[in-house]
Amino acid sequence: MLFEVTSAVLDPQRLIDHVRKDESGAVALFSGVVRNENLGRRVLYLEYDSYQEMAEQVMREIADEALARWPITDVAMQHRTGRLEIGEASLLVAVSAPHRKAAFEACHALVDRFKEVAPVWKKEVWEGGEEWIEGEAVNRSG
Amino acid sequence: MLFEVTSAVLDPQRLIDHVRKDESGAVALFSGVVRNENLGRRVLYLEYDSYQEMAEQVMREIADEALARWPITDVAMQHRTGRLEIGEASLLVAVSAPHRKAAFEACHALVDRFKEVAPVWKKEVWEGGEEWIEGEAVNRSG
Amino acid sequence: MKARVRLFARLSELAGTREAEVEVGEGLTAGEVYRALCGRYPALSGLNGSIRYAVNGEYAEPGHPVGEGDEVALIPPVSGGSHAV
Amino acid sequence: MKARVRLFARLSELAGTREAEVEVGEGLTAGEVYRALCGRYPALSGLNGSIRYAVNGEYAEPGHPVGEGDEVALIPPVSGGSHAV
Repeated sequence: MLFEVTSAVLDPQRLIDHVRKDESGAVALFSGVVRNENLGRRVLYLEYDSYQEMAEQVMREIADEALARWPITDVAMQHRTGRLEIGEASLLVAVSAPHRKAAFEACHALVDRFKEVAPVWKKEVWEGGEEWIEGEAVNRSG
Repeated sequence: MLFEVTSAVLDPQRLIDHVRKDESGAVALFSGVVRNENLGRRVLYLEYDSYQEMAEQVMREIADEALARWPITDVAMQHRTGRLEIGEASLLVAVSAPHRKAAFEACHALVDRFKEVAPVWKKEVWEGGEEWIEGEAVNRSG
Repeated sequence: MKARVRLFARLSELAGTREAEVEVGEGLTAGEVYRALCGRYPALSGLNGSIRYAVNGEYAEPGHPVGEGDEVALIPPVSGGSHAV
Repeated sequence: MKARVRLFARLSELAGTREAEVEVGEGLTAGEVYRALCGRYPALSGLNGSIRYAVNGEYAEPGHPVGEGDEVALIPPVSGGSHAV
């Protein structure tokens, strides 16, 4: 298991290598990337802030939940903080399992769960303005 | 789009970079890896054979189906042939989308569909024997 | 008798700081820590309905007691989903 | 008037080759190509019920016509799923 909130560039291969075990037949990986548009606004870049220690603890807790619920082998999660350009990865979640169905389901659920509860916030910066994106009223996908 | 049956080592980062577009908020990646056990037998290594041209055409067709069905941005698929050791990736499927739900669903469906119809076969080699794995009667997950 | 307060994202910009200390008397709660902070950083006022609390890295009710050495975090709504845990 | 036949996986090991040519007369079908091959490689016999055909890279029925220059592939059951397309 690997749970990290970091300002460094995220590396999918590292997470895949980390979760893969000799009994794994499948690895599912999610990469959340900064896109150039949200709610009709052209985004220039994002800035992520986080309560690092708590976010890493949340990762640990929801990974334990997933390991109890699905027949999976291992979980790794990373979130990046600071300024992120269009196309850069903000969140990686990797799950290994003997079989693919559990890997996909657990990975998807972990991403959903992390976005619901983790103390991580993003500020959108566009031409002429910026805004911290908060709560239900705003776009919660991606 | 990128569709390849190759004897070279597969590179997840390359596929992720390939499918990611500036309007992508999510990339889902599946990596099918060689595991050390199947049906209770300890596997030493696998050998994959393929009807390469047709398998690449199948990739193209099922990717077109997925692009018609889900709001996704791009698809890339690679399958490796030849001898693969425990832990090496045999299949990569990457899907980008504005939002994660479509990326996950399409990626999972593409893996299922590819394994159902693509002309790709694996031979399991274990201590003292080997067998081409065929059809319904055998394990179809992983 | 002090507790540490941590501020993030919009709250840290409103307060102009990411950290503060508050005196914790007898029976102080997380919600009272917030109100104490509003006295010092008026820009933080009026967020009662939207912020949540964490005490020592765990989500906590506004009535959660705060003692010496505790770390209280004011948690704005997270961007990725509803506020339900 | 020849068609090319391609063999994979277990079939190529049984036949000892990955490629063959067959004479295509009038009205030859994919299934008949297989039977012609069985005469040359008896180890391929008896697989009627399990193999499928592809003609020029597309799955095809056993009755699919095969002409000059066509490529016929004998497709063993794929390992990842049922045989239904």
